[in-house]
Amino acid sequence: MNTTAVLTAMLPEHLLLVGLVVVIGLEIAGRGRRASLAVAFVAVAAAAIAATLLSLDGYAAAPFAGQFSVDRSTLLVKAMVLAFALPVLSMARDDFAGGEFPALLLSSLYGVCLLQSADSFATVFLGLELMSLPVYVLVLLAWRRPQSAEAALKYLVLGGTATAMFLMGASLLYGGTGSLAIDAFPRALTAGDGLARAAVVLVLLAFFLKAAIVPFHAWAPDAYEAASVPVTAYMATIVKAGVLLAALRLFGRAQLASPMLELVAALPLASIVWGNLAAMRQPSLRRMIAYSSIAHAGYLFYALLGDPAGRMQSVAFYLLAYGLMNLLAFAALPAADDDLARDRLDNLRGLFHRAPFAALMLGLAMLSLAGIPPLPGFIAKFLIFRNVMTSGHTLVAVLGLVGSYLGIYFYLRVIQLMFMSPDAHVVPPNGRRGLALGASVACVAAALLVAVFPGWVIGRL
Amino acid sequence: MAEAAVLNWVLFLPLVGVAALAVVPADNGRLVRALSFAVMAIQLALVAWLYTRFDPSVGGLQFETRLPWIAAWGVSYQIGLDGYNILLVLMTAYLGPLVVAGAFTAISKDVKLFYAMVFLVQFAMVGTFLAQDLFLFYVFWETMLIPMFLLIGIWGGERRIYATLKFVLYTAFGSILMLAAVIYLVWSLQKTTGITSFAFADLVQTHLPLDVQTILLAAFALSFAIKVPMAPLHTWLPDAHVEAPTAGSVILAGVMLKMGTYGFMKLGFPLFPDATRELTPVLMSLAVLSIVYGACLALVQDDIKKIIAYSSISHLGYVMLGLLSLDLLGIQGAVIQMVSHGLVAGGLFLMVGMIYERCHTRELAAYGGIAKLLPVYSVFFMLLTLASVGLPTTSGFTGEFLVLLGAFKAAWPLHVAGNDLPLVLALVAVTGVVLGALYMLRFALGFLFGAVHAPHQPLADLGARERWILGLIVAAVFALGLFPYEPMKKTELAAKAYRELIVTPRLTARAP
Amino acid sequence: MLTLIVVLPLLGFLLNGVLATRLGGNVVGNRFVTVVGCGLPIASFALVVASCMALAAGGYVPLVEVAYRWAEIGDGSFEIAFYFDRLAAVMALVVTGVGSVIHVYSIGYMKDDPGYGRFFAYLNVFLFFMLLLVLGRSLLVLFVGWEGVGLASYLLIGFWFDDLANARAGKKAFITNRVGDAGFLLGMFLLYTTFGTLDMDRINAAFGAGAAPAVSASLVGLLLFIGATGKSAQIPLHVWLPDAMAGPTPVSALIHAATMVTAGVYLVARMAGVYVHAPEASAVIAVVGVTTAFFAATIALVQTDIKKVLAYSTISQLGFMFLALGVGAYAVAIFHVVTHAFFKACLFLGAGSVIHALGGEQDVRRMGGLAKKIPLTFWTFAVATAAIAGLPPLAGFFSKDEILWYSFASTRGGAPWLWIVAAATALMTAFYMFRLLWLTFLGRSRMSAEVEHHVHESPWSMTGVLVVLAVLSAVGGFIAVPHFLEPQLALPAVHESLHAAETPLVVVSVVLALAGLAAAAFLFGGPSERVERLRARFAGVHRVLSAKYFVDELYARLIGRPLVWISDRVFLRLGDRALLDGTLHGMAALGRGTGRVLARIQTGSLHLYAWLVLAGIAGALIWSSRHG
Amino acid sequence: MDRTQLLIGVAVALFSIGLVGVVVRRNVLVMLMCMELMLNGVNLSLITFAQQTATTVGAVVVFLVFVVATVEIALAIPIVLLLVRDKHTLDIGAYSELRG
Repeated sequence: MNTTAVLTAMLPEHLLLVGLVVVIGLEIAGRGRRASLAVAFVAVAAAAIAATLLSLDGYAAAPFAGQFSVDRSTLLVKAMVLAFALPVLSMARDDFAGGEFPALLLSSLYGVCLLQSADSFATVFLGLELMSLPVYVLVLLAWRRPQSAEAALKYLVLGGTATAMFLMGASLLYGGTGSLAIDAFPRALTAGDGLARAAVVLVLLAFFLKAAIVPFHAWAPDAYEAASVPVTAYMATIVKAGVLLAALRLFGRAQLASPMLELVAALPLASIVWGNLAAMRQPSLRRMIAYSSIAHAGYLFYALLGDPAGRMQSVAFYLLAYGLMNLLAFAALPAADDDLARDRLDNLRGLFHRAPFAALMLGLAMLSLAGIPPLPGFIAKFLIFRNVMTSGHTLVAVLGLVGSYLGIYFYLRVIQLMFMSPDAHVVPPNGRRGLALGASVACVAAALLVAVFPGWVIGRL
Repeated sequence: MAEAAVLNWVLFLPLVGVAALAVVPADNGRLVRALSFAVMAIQLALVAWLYTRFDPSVGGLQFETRLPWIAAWGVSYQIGLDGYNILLVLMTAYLGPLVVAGAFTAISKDVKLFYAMVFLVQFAMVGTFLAQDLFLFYVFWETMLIPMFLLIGIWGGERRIYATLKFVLYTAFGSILMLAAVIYLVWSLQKTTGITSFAFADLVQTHLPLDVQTILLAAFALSFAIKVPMAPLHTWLPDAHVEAPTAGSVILAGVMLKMGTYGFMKLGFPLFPDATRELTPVLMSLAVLSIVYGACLALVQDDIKKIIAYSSISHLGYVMLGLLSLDLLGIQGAVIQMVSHGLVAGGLFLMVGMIYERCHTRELAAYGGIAKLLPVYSVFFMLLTLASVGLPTTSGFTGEFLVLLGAFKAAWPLHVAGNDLPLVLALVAVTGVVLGALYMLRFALGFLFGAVHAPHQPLADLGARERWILGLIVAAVFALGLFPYEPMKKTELAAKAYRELIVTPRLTARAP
Repeated sequence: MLTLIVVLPLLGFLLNGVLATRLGGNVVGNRFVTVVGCGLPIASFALVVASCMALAAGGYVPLVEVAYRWAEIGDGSFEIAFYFDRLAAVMALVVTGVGSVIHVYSIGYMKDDPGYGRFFAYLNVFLFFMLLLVLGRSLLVLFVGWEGVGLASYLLIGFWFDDLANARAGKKAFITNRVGDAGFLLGMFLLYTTFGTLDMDRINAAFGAGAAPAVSASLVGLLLFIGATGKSAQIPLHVWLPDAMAGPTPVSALIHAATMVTAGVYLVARMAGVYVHAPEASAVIAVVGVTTAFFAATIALVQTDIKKVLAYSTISQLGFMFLALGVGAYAVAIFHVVTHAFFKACLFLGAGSVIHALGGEQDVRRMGGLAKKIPLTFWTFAVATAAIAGLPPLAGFFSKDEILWYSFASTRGGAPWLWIVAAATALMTAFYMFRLLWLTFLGRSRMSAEVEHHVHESPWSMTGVLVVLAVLSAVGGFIAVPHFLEPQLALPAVHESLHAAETPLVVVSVVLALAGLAAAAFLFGGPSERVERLRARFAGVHRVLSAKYFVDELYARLIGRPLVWISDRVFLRLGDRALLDGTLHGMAALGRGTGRVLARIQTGSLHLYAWLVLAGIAGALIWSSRHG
Repeated sequence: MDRTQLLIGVAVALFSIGLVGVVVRRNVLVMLMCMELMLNGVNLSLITFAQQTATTVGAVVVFLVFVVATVEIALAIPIVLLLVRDKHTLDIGAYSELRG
């Protein structure tokens, strides 16, 4: 292995690491505060840019053969998730003063990036844990909420279970093949013997649990609700993206066949319906988003049914659209003097008259999440269902579409509250929201680009 | 070429309007209104110019623009004028300024947002008519929902939330299934011919087995029939109409309902001709059912807006009947009937809005002897009522007469050949002529005549602005009633093409 | 020129309709209205005369004038064209001639009405549509006029719309006509489907060509006749005409006596080419006609409203006309149209003059002895009465007598029993008309002193018109209309065997007329208890007659109420609200309910969550081990 | 039955016991122990397979697992402490304020 390869191939990760070290250093030096956030921002931005440039350069290398490799597309998705982290950081300024948040975020991001390049179950495992462990703490960090500890515990226990399941599956595969390389997985998918199949199921379910697919979703609503806004945003977008992309990497180019096929069709479908229905009457915005994210996880896993060639594209595009819109929603969410009030949907009543811009942004986000044209959400859904149908699963696709119809109502309900309901008379605290606003503007701009030139974007993915 | 560029301007002008509104100060209502009106007027001017440039002797698209949009799936931004859409686009543009002007006094809350939404609807509707690519069509088709959702939900009446949710969820359900059908259709085109394209021109080449055609047609038809609306999928309409602000009702009745019939004519039937021929008895029966059902319901309404709402169901039944008759007279009549209903129902809703602004009630019982109180208003009202009844010299007559004549002309040979259903349906449809007179005259009787009583007196008769609005509508109504020759020339080739597409079998034995 | 004939009244309508109403802000005064409103009809009358001369000069070759092309679809083309032949000439003369004088009459009659401008606008637009109807070459144009006159009558019946009853009468007229029009439409459709044209001359020719037309003439004939029954108030669609008397009296004279209601007769005569080949249809027409004539006459016997009597007599006379049509004597029917236009217009205007004089009183029971007070009105009225009763040598005598004759002897469905019924009707006609005359003008006055005090003869503009019409009713019979029309509408052949009966029948009909006169004189000239006794004797009959055979009530029971009931109960409440919306709300509730249940499953206990996970894993493992 | 199968059987048993334990036990600490138990089952199987397939990667991963297990506990304990301070009980049934 040569050093230059290691340096260039892992440049984004390195930059994150540097940022992490600096932040910790600042903390030790006792002058953390705003600076650490800025440092993190710069580090992530740099990493994102680095990833983008490398990807455009068509760079590909395997510095640690069999463990870690990068190529155009992995770098691109890294760039995407890193870019997602920027709005999260900018909206975090209002919630977190200290350096813990940036530090944890950077390390978690490191895990996400690692996942995208993992070639062996060992690396995947590392990535998963590096990604998840900091998040448990991040959930806990919303110390304004007494329940955050409860949420963190639930998340941790179930997450731990997922890890164990994943490892068990991996070890069984290891037993079958004598190697931990992930390409054992697609082969095992098609293999007939019971052990391999059990292994595959365990790994698959582990990912389902991390991505909150019914019936492994139960942790998500609690965790999302208890966490503070930036953390929820982080979980809903980046963590989800990390898990999904990793799963995709794991499946490789394997075509699903029975019995895996039914699992991957039925459980996501269940979570589409479940999520959309359960979201209908939620009083808490973050909880609603949690259920919606359960449904969206369903759409995303649907992509696995599509033919292998188009999978990566559709999932990546979906994550892009979905991530942008979630971030937009959270960034545009108006400030309130306490976290609970900010989370109540009722406090959005008549928002359009208090803060027209925020209302419009939230509205856009909701519509896109509902998949209403011409917003990116629609094109993303279209892409996925098109792939599912064109690979022969017509009925499944139709059912999924009908399930997605169930979701329209609760997104519209948010708009209804903001535009059609009498004012809730919430006095907005005069906290400076410049950064968050900037973030939302960036998100909406990006979203519009995606909506107007979807062809171009898809071509790049 | 210049016309194509102008056509793109026509499409995107409303968006320009939205952008312009965004920078105008919200408190300056006069400026906002003036701006909105100007934009709509310009759009109308452009469309009118294109209308004069439109060459009736050329079949197919004119002033076409085609740019790749999502090249990977063969989706392209393709718009153009043809015989199918030219009259509808013209009507949409014609109603635009009137709608805006009609709302000058009615809307005082969130004026900017209101006109922005009107622009968005206009954009989506014109786009739906102009789109020549199925994906583009679907995008516009769906985009329409949201501004309408807000128009009804923000500026509507007491039960506006219920009405608007009903409207959106009802329509969206149809759209979802249509989306599935769209995907499947394009996929099977790809499989059978290897072409990956959403262009109508390509899609009408697909050869599908009958059962597949039937299922896909059902999916399309559901979504279109909800928009039309055909009984029994109509219950969203009365609520939406009643709760919507005047502008909303006008847009709904005037243009949006035509989306459904236009969809049938441009897509639903031509894409699946064999299934269409198979299902004609069913669809025709539903069309006639709508005619009678809507008329009967209009007969027993106490809310003046509901009367017009239900009458719309009846009138669009004629359009469907004409389209399904597959007789040139019927098809042409259907097109005229679409435009006519747009003008007449639109006008009537505007008039209801005007009286509502003065009296703040829509209870028919609350009015009487309006002809004494508001003579000028009553003249216009009477004229529009007569047009709605389909009295000769009005556009309503042109449409209904040709539709019924076409339906009968198509049904008679079948009757001679031993198939009586079409003839029976045609006969039942003719009774709609009587029912139509019945409910509209009942309305006029209770509303205009008898002893004078109205909630607020004294009432000011129509002002100059209102006279202009109604005058323009009435003028168009009579123009279409007395001189339909020229407009029908523009649509003739399209009507023929439509007929050809459906009567020529396009079956395939092998399932894709 | 033909176009101009039609357009002039339209012009009058537009001018008066815009300038002389609130629409244009009443910018012009009554003088302008009068000049325009009467001048233009007179002008178009002049043009009609000129056209007749042109027609004669051209050797009676029909004049055709294409105004413009309305539409062209595929190979079918619809032109707005006018057609002027002998028949059209006669009708046009009557319409514009009688129309003009009635316009003049209206000047005095409507003098003080606030809606003066509006009234003349309506009259003009009526004339426009009527001329369209008469001059139209194709059924389409005729239909436009057909519907148009219906509209005009609707507006004029409801002219004084403050009283809801008037407006309601107008609505009733319009709807009833619409029912007929539906049949008319179907007839048109059938003709167009068969011949690809709606030009009536072409269609007649096509049937005349005899080459076994692709469609049953009788079917077409019946469908068109349905339209005619509506417009010409024949059973079963006669119910609207009596109510239509709610309109101003000149309107009753012009529209509901002289011109519009004869449109049905005109239509059938126009399409004679079809009916010649439609014996069944003709038979139906004859029967309907004679039946209507009879029943209307019976009702007229007991009416007490002066205008109602005239209304029922109009229905009855129209019945005569259809009887003539039914037995193939089209020219005779038109002849009766003409004479009827004269004396019925005269009667109505006379009645108007009476009502005018009595300040709105219409009930003959509160009249009497007016002869001395308004002599001119009385004499004209008397002449017209004699004319309608069929006393020779007045107009009515000639036309009615020919009808009776052909109903008896025509080889095209003439029959003795038709003659008997018709003759009985003629008797009743004479009776109820003279009864009316007596009750109104003779005998002793039954007016309240206050009314009596104000009685005055009408102005010249009205009485002059009465005189003109009276003269026409007197001498109109000598205008040989049937002879004039014969080249176009040949009279039917008569059974040779019956020729001998012609003179006796004439005598009989004259006797009948005189008998009617005598009976009326006996009953109403003498002491009133005679009438009382009679009424007491036939109390039941009297009730049925004065209730017009309960036809209105019957229709309400059979059609009106069921329709509303079904619409309201079945369609609205059951269909829309219960079934359709019910289903929707049900589904919505289901969704919300499920959502609530799912939310409740989320108990917050980590236990349950873990259970779910375990269940998931177990399920998945079992599934995967079972299958594949 | 040979040694590998026996050991794997034990490993799977450990894992399953752990999983069931997480599900059935109400005491938080026991729950956490059960999680460790699952991981230990994993470790055992990894070692066994490493031995059987004569490869080292398995053994390497075991160390990673140890680390992660430790970290999880290190995170879990303070959380539990917070909860106990708030609720004065170790019964997870008590920690169910977030619901719906």
